[in-house]
Amino acid sequence: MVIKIIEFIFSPFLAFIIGVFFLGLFRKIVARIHQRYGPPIIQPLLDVIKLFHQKGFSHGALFDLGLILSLAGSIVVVLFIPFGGICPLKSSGGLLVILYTMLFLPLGIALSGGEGANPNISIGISRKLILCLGYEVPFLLILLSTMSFYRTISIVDIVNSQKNFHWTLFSPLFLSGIAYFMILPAMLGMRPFDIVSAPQEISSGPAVEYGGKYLGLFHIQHSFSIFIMIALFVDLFLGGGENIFYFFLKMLTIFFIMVLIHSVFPRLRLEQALRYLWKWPTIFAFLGVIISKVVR
Amino acid sequence: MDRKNILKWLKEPGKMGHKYSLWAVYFCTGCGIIEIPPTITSQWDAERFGVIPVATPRQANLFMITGYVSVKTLKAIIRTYEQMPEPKYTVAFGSCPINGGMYWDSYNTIKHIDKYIPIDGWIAGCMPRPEAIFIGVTKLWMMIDKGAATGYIRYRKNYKFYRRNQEKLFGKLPWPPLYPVDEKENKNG
Amino acid sequence: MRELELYFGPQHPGMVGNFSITLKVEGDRILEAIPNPGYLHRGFEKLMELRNWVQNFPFVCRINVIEPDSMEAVYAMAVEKLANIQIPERAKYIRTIVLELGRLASHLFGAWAYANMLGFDTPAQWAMADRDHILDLFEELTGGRVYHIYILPGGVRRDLPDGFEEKVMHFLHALASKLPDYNETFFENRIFYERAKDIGKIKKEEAIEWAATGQVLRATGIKHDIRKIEPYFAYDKVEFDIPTRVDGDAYSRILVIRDEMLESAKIIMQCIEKMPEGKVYERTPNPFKWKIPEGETYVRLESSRGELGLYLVSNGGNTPYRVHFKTPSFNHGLFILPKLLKGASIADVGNIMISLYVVAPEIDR
Amino acid sequence: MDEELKRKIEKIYKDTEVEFPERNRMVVKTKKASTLSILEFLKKEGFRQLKAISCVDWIKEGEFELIYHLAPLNSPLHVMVKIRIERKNAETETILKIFENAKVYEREIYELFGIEFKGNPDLSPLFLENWHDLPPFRKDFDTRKYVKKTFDEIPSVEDRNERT
Repeated sequence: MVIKIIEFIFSPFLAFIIGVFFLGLFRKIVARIHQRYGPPIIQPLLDVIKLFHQKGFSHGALFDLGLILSLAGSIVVVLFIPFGGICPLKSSGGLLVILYTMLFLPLGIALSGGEGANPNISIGISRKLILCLGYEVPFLLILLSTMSFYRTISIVDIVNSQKNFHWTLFSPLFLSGIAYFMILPAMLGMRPFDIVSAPQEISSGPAVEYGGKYLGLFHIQHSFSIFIMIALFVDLFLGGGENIFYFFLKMLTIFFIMVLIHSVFPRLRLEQALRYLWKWPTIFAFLGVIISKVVR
Repeated sequence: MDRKNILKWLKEPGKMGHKYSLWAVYFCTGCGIIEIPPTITSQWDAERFGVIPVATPRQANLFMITGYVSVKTLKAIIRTYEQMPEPKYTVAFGSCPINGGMYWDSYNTIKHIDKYIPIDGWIAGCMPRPEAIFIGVTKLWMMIDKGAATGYIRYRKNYKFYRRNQEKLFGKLPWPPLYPVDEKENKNG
Repeated sequence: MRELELYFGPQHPGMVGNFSITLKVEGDRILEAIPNPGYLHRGFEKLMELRNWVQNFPFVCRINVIEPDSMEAVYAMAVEKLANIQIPERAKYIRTIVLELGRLASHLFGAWAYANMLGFDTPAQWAMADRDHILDLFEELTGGRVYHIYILPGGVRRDLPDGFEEKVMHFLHALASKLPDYNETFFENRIFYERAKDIGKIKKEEAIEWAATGQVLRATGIKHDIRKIEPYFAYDKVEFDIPTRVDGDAYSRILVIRDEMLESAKIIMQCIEKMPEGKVYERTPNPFKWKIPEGETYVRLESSRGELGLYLVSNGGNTPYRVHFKTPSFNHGLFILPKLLKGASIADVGNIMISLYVVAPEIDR
Repeated sequence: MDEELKRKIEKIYKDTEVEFPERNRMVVKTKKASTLSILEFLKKEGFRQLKAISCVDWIKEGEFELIYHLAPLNSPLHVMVKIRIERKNAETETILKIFENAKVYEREIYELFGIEFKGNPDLSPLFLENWHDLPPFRKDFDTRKYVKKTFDEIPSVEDRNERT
């Protein structure tokens, strides 16, 4: 029983550490690609400390609640995702519950953004929801294909059935694995899909009115969402490692590839992004579903 | 550069946080803006000191007034300054914000910027070089350490006089005063 | 859909100089764009009437921050024409080199601004780093990184320091070796092509009718370059061709800029080889007592953003009587930009503006 | 090419003088009434781009001088059409019908010199922020006196509370 409680407290904290480490690593790698030194790895931590010592402006109760809702949603999703053997809420529901609680992230930001009076926010939120719509379609098909392939909705069973190296990525389901890999930049909000918080077009979209501690919470939520998206990919397709270290190693490689893609492409326009997301990834995911039905 | 000094971080995290993560508003107010891109890009790289440009005043705590200020820009500067969250620092570049500089006899440029908004740091040079900008940033660190970078506190205390100066130049300002100004004292002020 | 008023205002990340556009927006489409300049207006032409001829030189290069040499050169040409001073041959070559290096620096700054506006940091950082090498060259030649005050009436302030030519050649070879990976990452990038194709399209007749100049005109297929039509300094002694494209949209404008960079490098190399020996400065009378005979003149040169002209009137006094700069961004920014923005999407406002290379200090002077 | 152009203009328009002050520059001095027709004629002659409109304030003769700069696409010749307007309530016809991009230049000259361009739809202020004084580029507006009057009167903010 005591281990359970430790797991409950420990796993979100570990997710936060890994998420912030990834943000720091992200800025360091991008800086090195730009041929410059870049900030220390712990810079995002320093930013969050500074932001919590700054007096932000609040636009009413709903403005704060939306942000807290989005942060709570991301922490709850972390509890469901197994990483390296620890999965606090193992038995109560698997992929479907993750799917629902993952929707809290964009909706929370949309709820809190609605309060701010800046027109950039409303444009940013409409972009965020349209982009979510964009990548939800292939994402649902991918989850459908994995569930029907393994005949289970519990993510822990999927991880266990991928023991000693026959990962789903190498199994006949590799098409939906590639589809997931193609929509990962859109889910992480990295270029070429960082249409939502485009500083040059709509001056960082929904985060326009966040200052001080609100921006701090927004950064923490962003680091959690990075952790969730990559951890889900590693669990479903790369067999989610025996202990934390293997798991972290796989996440690092995926994240490194995402950063390389980020620093080589400019930003797409919204309709171009949708045209891309509903074209190849959706076709691959659909084929994945058919293959999972035929093969089993 | 006491960034790795854990003890100081634990004693006063707010001060250290503000020192090593100065976010500058991306607002090119004057001709000094030509030296900001080289400073934030790979040749000089201000990001290793934690200085990055951010899109909106809400997210920023450093405001760099780069070069001369024209009358129309001053209105935008005052609004941007007032939207920034509380511990905020301003640095003025070059000689034009100090006393009008080369455009001392121009009908459209502001001569002394510190009559309208408080300025913490001044960097000399008719367009200071990137090294001068870094020296300005490190001086700002020392001022934050000593607690001398109190522009925003001066603005809150003497808001009446700043507001009167602004209204003397622009006439009636379209936005409400940031801090309550008791009207009766302002009449004879 | 509700109509929204959006300020692409003076405070905007990625904006070159501060210049505000009020956009009437419906959904993602722009119904109407009203440019609102004046944030950098210092009344240059009024202040120049109060300063004598040589005092205006450190003044005139501060009009446009991105390419100050073209301002100095056009003012020097006008003063020399009015006072009919013939500058020595070597000074002509040095002025051409300084102008072309200034053009390279300005194009690299344009590449940074354009890539940064599209959220494309990697080539933006590389371009700005290369531009910094040019500024180091300028610093060695003239002592100043950006404002050089190097071109004076009667020639140039001082001769080239020894070893300067090798440094310039070294820089040009380094830039030429970097151009292939600029091509792969920036100019021929698939998504950049998607974002810049058919954006801000100008037809040939429209470009002529709207008095577009520089790469905006050349991108529509018209070979119009002041360096060829009315050669000045040493442009008639060097061979270079004028790159043009056909379909006049943002993508072809940036390709014209890329080819112009190669041409500028060619010009500099030829100038360095053909440069004669001799003095670089023609004595001019004492600035305080120098009275230029009465008269007026219009001189023009090809700056990196288009045709830059200066109408100078002197009434025989110690100070200019009237100075009027014809800057390219005035026409591109206030007249052509709103026409192109009508109907564009919000994401392309910065895209179109910087592809027209609109520079705010030039509009307000 | 320039000489026969000069003969053609002087044949059609009686009250104009055409000179060539220097190589590749042609000056056409004409009356205010015939500006539109001359510009129309020159546009047909191949001077298809209106480069700029300059304005010089000859305060001694009490006249403004408007200079229309025209240039063709492929020849170095540059034409300057000059007209004179008296200074008092200076106003002239707009040339929007011939050169659409004159709109912006006329708006700038209206704000800085105060010349009224009849027919120009949009003469709203361009550079200056609620300006109530004389148009600043006129010779009789003294910018140094204006600076003393507006900027130097504003007192600096003495930090009364703590004398640091």
